[in-house]
Amino acid sequence: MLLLAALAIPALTGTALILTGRDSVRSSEANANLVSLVASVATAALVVATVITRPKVDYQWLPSLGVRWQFSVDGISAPLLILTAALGIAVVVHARSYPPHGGSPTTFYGCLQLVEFGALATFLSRDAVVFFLSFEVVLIPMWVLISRFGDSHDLPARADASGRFVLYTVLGSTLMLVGILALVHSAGTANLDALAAARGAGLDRSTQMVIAALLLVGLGIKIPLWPFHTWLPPAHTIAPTAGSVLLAAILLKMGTYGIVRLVIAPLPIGFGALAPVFAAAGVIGILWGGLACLVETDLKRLIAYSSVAHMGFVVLGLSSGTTAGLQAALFANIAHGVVSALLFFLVGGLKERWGSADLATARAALREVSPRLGLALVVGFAASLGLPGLVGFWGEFLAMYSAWSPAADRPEGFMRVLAVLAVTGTAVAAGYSLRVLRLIWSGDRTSPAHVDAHGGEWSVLAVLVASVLVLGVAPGIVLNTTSKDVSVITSEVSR
Amino acid sequence: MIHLWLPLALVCVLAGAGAYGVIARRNAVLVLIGVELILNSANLLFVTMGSVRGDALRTGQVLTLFLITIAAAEIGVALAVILALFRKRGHIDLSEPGA
Amino acid sequence: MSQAVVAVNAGVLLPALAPAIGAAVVLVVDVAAQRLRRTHYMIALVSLVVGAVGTFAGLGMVAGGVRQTLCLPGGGQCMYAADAVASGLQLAALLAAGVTLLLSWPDDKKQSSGSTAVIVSLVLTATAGATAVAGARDLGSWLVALELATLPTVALVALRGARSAISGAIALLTTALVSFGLLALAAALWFTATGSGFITPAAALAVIDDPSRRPILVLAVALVVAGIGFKLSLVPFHAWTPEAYDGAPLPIAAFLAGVSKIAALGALLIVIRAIAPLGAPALTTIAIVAAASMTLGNIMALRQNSVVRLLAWSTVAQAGWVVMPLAAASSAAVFASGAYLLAYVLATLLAFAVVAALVQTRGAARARDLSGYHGLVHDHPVLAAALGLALLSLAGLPPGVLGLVAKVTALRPVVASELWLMAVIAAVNAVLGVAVYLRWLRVVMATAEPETDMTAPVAAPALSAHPATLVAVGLAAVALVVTSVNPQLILGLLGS
Amino acid sequence: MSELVLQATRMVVLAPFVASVLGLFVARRRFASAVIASTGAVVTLLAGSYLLYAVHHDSLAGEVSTIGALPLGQLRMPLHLLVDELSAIVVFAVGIVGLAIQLFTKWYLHDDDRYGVFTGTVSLFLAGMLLVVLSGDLVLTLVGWEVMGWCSYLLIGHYSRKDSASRAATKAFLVTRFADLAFVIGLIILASGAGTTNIRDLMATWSGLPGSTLLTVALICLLSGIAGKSAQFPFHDWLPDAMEGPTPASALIHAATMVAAGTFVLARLFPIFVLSDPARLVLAVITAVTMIGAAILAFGQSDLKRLLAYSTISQISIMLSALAVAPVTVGSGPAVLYLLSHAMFKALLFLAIGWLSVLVAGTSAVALAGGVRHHKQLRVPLGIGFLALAGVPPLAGFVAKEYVLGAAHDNISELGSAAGWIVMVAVGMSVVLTAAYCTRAWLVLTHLSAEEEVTHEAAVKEAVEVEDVSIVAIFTELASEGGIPPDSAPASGSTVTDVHAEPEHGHADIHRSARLSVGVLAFLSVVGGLIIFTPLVQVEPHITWWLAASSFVLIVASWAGVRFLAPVDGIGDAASRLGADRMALFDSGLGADGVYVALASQVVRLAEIVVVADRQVIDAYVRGTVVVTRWIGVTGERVHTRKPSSYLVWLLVGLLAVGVVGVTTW
Repeated sequence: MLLLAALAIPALTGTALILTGRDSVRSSEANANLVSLVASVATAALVVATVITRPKVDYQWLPSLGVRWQFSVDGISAPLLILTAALGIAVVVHARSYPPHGGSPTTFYGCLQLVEFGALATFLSRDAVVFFLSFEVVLIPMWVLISRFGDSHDLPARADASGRFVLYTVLGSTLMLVGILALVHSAGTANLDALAAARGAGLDRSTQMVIAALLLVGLGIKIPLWPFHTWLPPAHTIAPTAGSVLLAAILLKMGTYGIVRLVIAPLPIGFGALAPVFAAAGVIGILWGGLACLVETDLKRLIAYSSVAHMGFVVLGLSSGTTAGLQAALFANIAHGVVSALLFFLVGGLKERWGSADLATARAALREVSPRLGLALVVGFAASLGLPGLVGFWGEFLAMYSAWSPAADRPEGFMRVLAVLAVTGTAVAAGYSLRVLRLIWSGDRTSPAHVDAHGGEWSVLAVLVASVLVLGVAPGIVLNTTSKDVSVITSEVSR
Repeated sequence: MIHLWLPLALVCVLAGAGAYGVIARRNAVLVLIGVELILNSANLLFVTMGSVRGDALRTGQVLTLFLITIAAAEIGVALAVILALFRKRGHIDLSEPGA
Repeated sequence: MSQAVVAVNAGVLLPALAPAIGAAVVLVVDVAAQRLRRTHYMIALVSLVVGAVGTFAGLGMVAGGVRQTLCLPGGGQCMYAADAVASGLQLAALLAAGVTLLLSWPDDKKQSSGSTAVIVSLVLTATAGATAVAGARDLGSWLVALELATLPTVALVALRGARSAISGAIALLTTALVSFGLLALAAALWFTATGSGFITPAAALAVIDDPSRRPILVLAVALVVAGIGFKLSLVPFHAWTPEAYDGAPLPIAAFLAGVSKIAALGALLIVIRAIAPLGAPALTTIAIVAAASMTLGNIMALRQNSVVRLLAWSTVAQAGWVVMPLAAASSAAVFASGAYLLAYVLATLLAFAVVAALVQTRGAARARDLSGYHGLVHDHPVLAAALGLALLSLAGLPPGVLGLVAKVTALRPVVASELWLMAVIAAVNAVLGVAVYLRWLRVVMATAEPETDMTAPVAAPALSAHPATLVAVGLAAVALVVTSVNPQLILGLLGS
Repeated sequence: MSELVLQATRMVVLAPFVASVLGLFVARRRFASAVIASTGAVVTLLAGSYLLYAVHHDSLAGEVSTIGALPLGQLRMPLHLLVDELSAIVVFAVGIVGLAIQLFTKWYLHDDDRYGVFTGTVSLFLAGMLLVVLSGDLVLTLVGWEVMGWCSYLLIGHYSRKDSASRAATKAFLVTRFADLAFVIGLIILASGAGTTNIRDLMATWSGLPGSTLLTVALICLLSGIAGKSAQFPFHDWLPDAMEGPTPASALIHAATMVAAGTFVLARLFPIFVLSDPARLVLAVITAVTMIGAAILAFGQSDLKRLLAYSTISQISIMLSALAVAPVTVGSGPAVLYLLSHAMFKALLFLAIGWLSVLVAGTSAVALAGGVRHHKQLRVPLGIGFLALAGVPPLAGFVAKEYVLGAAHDNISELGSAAGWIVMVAVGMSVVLTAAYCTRAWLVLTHLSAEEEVTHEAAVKEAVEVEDVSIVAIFTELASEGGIPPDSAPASGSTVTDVHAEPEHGHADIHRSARLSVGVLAFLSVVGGLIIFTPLVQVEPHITWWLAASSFVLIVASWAGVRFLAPVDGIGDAASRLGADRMALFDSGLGADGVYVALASQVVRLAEIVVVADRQVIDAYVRGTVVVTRWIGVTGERVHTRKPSSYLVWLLVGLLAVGVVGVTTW
């Protein structure tokens, strides 16, 4: 009941907001913000309660297709749920400082709510088809956010970015649907737990490989996996701050989460066969994204490319097939969620101040004119380069470790080469992080001056900075939550 | 008692001629006639087969009557439309692109 | 040999009989009293409702359940048998016809063209054909019903008399004639091959053990695919579609997009069911046709600037989705195909209804052109919402959950029989489809002037559409919303 | 282990960490942040001294849990701290240096608007270093290792308004990070080989298979990272540039902490390091090259702070070389001993030079020329520092260096490996060179030009009392060690500093606390050598007398030589004999920076290629779909002539196709 409420509130609020978006904008701005703030807080509370009580929901929905409303929480989804709920609040609070422009605010907040709903439903659902439906829910709201509320300097670019996002993602999700249907048909059940328990029993290697390939490509587009990543930078560049945050911090995670649920658990053999290729793509992504960041001149694009790099580590960890690797991937998921949220909130605010996110033009040094933003920037990029003691470190280090000593059925030599390359990627990360800091953080320019973060913006940034530190110092918070279910998936005796 | 191949051959000829008429002719009425040829080949096939297989329902013969009736109805509608076309355009050439 | 006396169960035939009788009544009434116009529509609606009620008994029957009549004595075969899918199609056809009538409801302000009775009766007749064909099990009634569903539409298109209407009618007519010829040949070949006048698995099975007759049967099936392909407007039998849609009055276009497709699929499903035992290979042709239709339809729709033509091409694409599952010969395939068709019809009717409402509000010129929809969300938010829902449902994206579930349903059999290539083509076309409908939706959502709309939203212009049209919009919209929340309402109709 | 020891161990790391976090909140308020930072340092020192006591008195040693083990399946990661004699003594030393630097910074940066941030960062830096020292787990080592690296980035770039500073900071971090790549791989190899990251367990595992190639690879990888952090060739060039940072930062980074961390980690892993002769040979070569090269470069520096930087590089390589040669019997003792003594006298030198540079506003040889004559209270600290650095008996530097030589000697006599000879020769040469640049620096500091001699005569009387006052001040205040510094001291030194002592740029007079810290370090530099007679380090006190004698001879010889070379005119800089252009070359570190830049530019070129490929290749197929679609659409429109007749043709053609396909595929 808690669980259904946690889903219903954002869904209904979002729909209501969108449908009632007709009164005068000025008044509806504040109201809409208030309403969605209340809704997000309530949702977050319910999600927390759900994570604690771990209820199970199971309703008949489409008997003709054998689709059921099956929702529940386990260790793997719990952290993602918390992250989603927390960021759901954060984007609304942040939007108090930067009201949306480009359309009616009620639509804006409604779309935010719907995205949150879709993400929550994705992480909660235990039925493969329902998982797919929830996966699709986020598309249109996000498309509206980008195409209506995005950067209005270059309308063709905006149309291109939003179209790219939605079309590319639809391709991925439809391929995923084909894979899901094949999986469900050949395994005879749509229940994710049952699928995981079966561990691909009764599916011969070739079938597993075909299904796994479909699912990996489909979900890989969402992650985004190299070379399917070219939709991400434009989308991030154009999207409004809230959109970028949700996109990077939550939507990308749905891809990796889906791989854990739909590929690794149910198709161990097929995934094992494809893992080297998958891991290689991930590592190429690490280097590719990192190198692109070294010369990218648009700050938002830069962070988008860094997302490609960071998700590469997640992919690497997933491919290793060991408990350590899976733990690493799940942790890196959360880590990237927090860090990219921090950075996009930050950069979104900067873009509002600067008028553009171009690094080539000379700006006032953040350390001089806005110490708070400067602090957040330093912490954010320190975490982004995987500095130990911050949240970024554990996932990436463990991913590299697990790639070095992968599961028995992986080609060890090849994986070790990948591990070394991934390590190299961390140096590239350091390179672009320091590049950005040197460009906009240090220096003696104090003009054009701009106000420092305060109010909603600062509170959001502060909380995120704090969580970057806390999770970095005490990674056990996440790892202990996930460990039990992970070791079930890998069926590995832990020492 | 004629041999079976003769009517079947005729069926083929009719159908072929009809198809040719449909493709080659530009005049609406001639196309119509081509369609009629096809229908008649179908009729002939029905009758032939009906006579070969003597089933209780006389399916072949009955269906022939069905087809003739439907064809008549078709012709009615078709001619009406073709007439309308002639009124609008002054010709009934199907190779002219429509408005 | 026994005297063949068939037992007639009017209750079972009601879905087909009611509209037919309604048509007759309308004509009689028209003869009796000239000036009446709304009465015809009333009568028509009543007859449609009666027919719809008649289908209820057949809805949602478990697999194998069938209501049949016109059976030969001695437990012989029946010429009319309606299972769950057939009943579902019939219901859909009747309701779609009802929506069509609502859309073409006479406007008292305008002087009547006097053809009201004709229109109504023709619509009813075509509907009767559509419902009848879904249950026809023998060649005779199958051919007759199919033609009954086709010929009136030619007349309906032509009736407006405008130049474009005539061109559309001609395009429709010629294709219809030829494809009917083909169907007649197909029937003859079927009879030749099976020696039976019934389109049943039993008849088809008789052929299996006789290799000499097999090719004939295959040829028959091929001819059927071609002949039905015309009515479903599958590539390459589709070319008439944009012409006819564009030329016909909007309600008739909606009728063509709805009832005609239902009739065609009903006819096709009968043959598919019959030859299903012969296995999948015969259906490779369907896969090819389906792939071609999806791809060409979507790509061409992407380039249209007239919304009606866009909808016409989208019909072509959707038809591909409708027949795609049939490429996998299974009962699930028949179910899936029917389910997809219903979802498509509902969404398309809603789209047409909205367009019609806008035609009455803003005039045809503006409402039929894509650019005329710029900023609709500000002028008529409700209509925009309805249109958006319809388009998203066609695109298969939430909140149009119905369309999404339909896509899932349609892909299931394909994947189950491991037609990977078909599945991938379908995936690509899902993307193309999204591109098509979002192109329209973006125009709808576009803000007139990005800056000014923030400050003071312009007062929405009055919606001067005919109430009946609005009723149609409302009905379709509500139906779509409800079935999106719980698609089982639609899937359930077709049994499980 | 007793609960108290456990808490003390955690406290050592926790105190500075907490101090840095709290310091962040009060960064705006000087006094509060000073109090917090100093408190943190004091607590650390107290806890550290207690550890030292506990370890030796009750001979306690063992592991301390921290944040709990991480659940990682086959990989065990207990994240324990490890307390033993080695870590205890180094903790103590770091504690002393840290406290001294905190106190000194309070005065040194007293007019800097970012003092709070700086001192907070210093605390964090100390936390990182102490974590490395106490770590019983490779991952914790890595954490502290990288945290230090990041803090050094922030400290070097403290004057972020100066582009040169931020460039130096970036350079420092990137070079070390690059070197750390191999370090990380090495750690991963070691951990994965043993299935655990606990240092004692994995050392036990690896000891089981000596001479394994994988072990050698891992150790050489570790060496790369150590060379980076310890600024060994070829990663050495970041260190001189790091002088852009405030002097306390330099003292911190170069004295006890970051650069020595490598030595410590290697000492910690010594039991498995000795198992791989190739790795030891590599280390010997690296250190030999660095030792001599850096010493030569040091001699030619026109900036005395950079001179100290190069001397640090050279000294660190001496410590490391001890590890390269020490036989198992000798162990890591000599290296640790050298680490401790170097920590003391190098911190002393930096603080003293920093002090002087404040008074004369500059660190270049020209600016500092004669500084010691003008500011007599610095004569003793600087003198002690340079003597210890040169390794003049009986100061700490001398003892430590003798032990290194002894280790090399034992290596030759026991193992007779090439490493032994290399190190022996290299250290021998470095003795000469070190003495040379120390002498040069001292001569410059004490040189007075002719006209200055006159004014100097006037102050000569005061000079006497100045001297002992400073000494007295130092030794009396030893009693009140660790007292919270007064906010603004009515500097007693002001009365004694002579006319020239008035700060050129209105900097406040030295605080008592700062003076105190300098004094403590000076004291330890003098008596530090005696540590060998305590059980604090595992070295049995023996000195190879002929080595000691010969090195002393060498020192004297090189002192005399430089003394002879030094010109009387100018600033009495012996290095000026090298010629201006050659000195410029030395200042540029023989163009090592150019090499780094060239490498970096290669990476950037690669990045540009990637971006082009991203736009033109990867994205091409995305745009390609659009093109194809449009093309098909256009063709489609061309095909759809609205002729009914053509429709019929299509119909029949389609029928033909369908029929053919149907019949064939049946």
